[in-house]
Amino acid sequence: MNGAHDLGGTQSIGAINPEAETEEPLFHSEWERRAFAVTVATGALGQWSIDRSRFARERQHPVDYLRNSYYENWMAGLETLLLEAGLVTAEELKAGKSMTSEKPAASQNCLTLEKLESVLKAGSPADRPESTPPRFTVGDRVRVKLVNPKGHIRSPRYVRGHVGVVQEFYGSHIFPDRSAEGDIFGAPLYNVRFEGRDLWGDSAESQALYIDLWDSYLDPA
Amino acid sequence: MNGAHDLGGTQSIGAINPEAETEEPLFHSEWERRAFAVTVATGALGQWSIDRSRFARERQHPVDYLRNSYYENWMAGLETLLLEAGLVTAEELKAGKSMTSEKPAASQNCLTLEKLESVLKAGSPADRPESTPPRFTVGDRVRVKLVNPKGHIRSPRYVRGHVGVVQEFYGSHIFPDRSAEGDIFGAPLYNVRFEGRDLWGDSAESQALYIDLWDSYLDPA
Amino acid sequence: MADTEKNHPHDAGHHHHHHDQNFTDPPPDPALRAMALESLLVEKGLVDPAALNQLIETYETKVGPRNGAKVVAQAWTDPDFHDWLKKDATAAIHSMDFTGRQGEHMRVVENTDAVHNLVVCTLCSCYPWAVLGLPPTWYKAAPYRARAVSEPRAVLEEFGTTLPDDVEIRVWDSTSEMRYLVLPQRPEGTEGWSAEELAALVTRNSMIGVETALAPGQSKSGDAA
Amino acid sequence: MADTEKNHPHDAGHHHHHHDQNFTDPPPDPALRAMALESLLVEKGLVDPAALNQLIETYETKVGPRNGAKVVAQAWTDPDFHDWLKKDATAAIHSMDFTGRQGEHMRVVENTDAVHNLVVCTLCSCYPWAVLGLPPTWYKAAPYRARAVSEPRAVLEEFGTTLPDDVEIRVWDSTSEMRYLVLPQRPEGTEGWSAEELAALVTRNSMIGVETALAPGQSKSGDAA
Repeated sequence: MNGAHDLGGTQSIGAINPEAETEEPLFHSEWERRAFAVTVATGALGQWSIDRSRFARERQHPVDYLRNSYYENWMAGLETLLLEAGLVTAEELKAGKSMTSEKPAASQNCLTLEKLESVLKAGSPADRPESTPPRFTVGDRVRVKLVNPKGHIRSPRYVRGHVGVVQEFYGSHIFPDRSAEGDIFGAPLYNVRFEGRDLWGDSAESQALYIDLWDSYLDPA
Repeated sequence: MNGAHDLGGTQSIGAINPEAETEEPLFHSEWERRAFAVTVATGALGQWSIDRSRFARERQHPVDYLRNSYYENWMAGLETLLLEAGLVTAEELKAGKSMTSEKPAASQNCLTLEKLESVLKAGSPADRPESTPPRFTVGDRVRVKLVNPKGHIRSPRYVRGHVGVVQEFYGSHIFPDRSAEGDIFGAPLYNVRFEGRDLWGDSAESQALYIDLWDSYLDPA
Repeated sequence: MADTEKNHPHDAGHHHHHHDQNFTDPPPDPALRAMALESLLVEKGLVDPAALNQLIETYETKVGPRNGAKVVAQAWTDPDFHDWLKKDATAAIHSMDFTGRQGEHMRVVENTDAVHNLVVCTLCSCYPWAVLGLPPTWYKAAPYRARAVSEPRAVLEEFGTTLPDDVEIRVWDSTSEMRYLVLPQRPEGTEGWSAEELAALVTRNSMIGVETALAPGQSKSGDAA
Repeated sequence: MADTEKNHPHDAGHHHHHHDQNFTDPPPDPALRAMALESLLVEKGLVDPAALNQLIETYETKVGPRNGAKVVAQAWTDPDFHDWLKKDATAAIHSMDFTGRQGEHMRVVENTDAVHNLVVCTLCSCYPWAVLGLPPTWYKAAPYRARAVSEPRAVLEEFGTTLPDDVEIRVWDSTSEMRYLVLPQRPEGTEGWSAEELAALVTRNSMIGVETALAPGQSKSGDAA
């Protein structure tokens, strides 16, 4: 989708103002710790993919997405995911209280303290057996499709329409556009190099972009 | 520039919720009347072009641009223009009071009641003698350049990179990119048709876009 | 490990933004901002209060969509004017004395059984002031500007306007100083009507293209919206 | 004319927005929102409070940029590991027991005299947790995400990092589940240093690519920023 999350190349967006590395705390308040933890823990319920959770954050109104701090966006996304999965109701979210004595079936997958270490250690690998053979090989020139889908997509707007050269084939990884809709399968993934001057003009000499793009995002160029 | 003003094709932006035509007032509050009037009146001072005033609004942070109401964006833009033209200082804007007894030279161009009717009637025609001959003619296929300039541009992002067909040559009109920097000259202007399905996919059958584009925005396709 | 990151609680318990602005603060009060601007500009001799009042009065009472409705009704009743309007809208409209700001360069696009036209300005809010006056709030707001180009049928539905699938929708994005006016289809059952009678059927929204002209007896309203 | 538009003062004197939301209202208090979420999820049996605390503890004390610094120092001191890291970063890094979430698929990109690498995620905030921990606020915020791809030199300047014009900057936009770690250049004057000593020169920022590794005696700080 064309949303506020697709930030690459946006101008008039202000200075970076980084906090010093030695001074920035990992969390800036207690609620950030809790927002982080509930988001990671509920991810382990298996009710949605990481792509779906990204899509839930992206679908916010641009003003909300951009004025929210990071963990506020996580909470907004989590509320959407919980609602859409039927695990909570809007009234329950508002009240912070369950309106039913029954626990949802998904609670059987609750990430308990016992399971935590092994779940964290395992991670969630994204490589999957190939569903289609790769159409491109290292050195191929490819053009990113100029598309504007309403759904989730990981081809950033700033590179659509541009020509790059395949640098590496990463094998087959979960295809995010469909994974966001609950349909998990692999598709060929490449790393593609684009010249800065092609994207940003002559002021971007000596600058290149390396972007991971799935097979169906690309056309031969 | 790639900014929040370039809204075409943005998703998750909400419903239109139009007020009924017979019920919507021309202004929704007295301050809107005043913001409208001072913006139009100061435009007649001749200190900036309409392109420069658009660019002043566009350069706001995306959150400001999108959460502001329309006339708030006009006021933000006017403040920037007045500051950049050296007609007011930030302190004066804050105080709403002049800090000097001297009037700026531009006050000689003040749009007085006497001048108002003739100025409104004359308008500000944008056609200018051609500086360069038109490179395209009706029926030509053209591709919009995939550029990301930092300055003002009137080629919307959603059409960049796409191929259309020239429908009409409008003659030579003030070139906005340079006019925003104070350099006023004409350049060939065309109306170009794009097929909806090329921009938005198959769901956009029976839909076409007609967009006005200047000569230098286009390449032969 | 990771010891550089712990023991920095910094739990202020409230927002901690790293923007130049803090977007959780409410924006400045627009009424105060407008007053400060106007006072300062008057004091500097850059605006004339009497001209400001006259400017507002002009757009509140003289320049509005009744101008455009007269143009449309004239085109419906006078074939020569209709042809002129399609060939040189600027001259034809100026001949009716609808001139001036945001009407310097006009083009009229005509609806037919096969084609429906819709006008938008995705980049700002360009609008043909000379024939329609100042634009409504929704025309200037983000949802219409964003969606009119990418999903015009859904946008039209929000105005209660449903078009057959085989009608081509042409969306005019006003990126230059050319201003677009939609010439709606003349409603059925209006044979023999005068231009004045017909003009009452021509709504502002029908000249933007989000609705059709009213049918005889239909009241102008936003009921459908 | 234009009489449909006048005599509707509606001067409420305050904002009149036509959004679904009113953006002049402050957003909901995040602390209350987090508390409501957690209470509800605990009550529903969807989260385990003890696991939540352990999760926070893990990222505050165990998983952080000291992991990545060890990887870098190892590569600087062990040519075989260096080659392995460049050929199969996932296996090489997993061999040091830095595994798990957001480190499942790793790639290491090496800085040289001719090439400087910089990592960003323009679409969200992808970051190699297993070796760098959770990302700093600026990495997740709009300005870095917007500008790192279009004006990396200006971005580097804001971190106090100036590169010669002829150094090619490679910006890695993390659009997939592949996670990128920058292997900075080994500082001069560190001949014979142990991996442990070298690791102290490897800042988090140097592994994102916004800074270089520290010189011997240089203190780690964000002074330049």
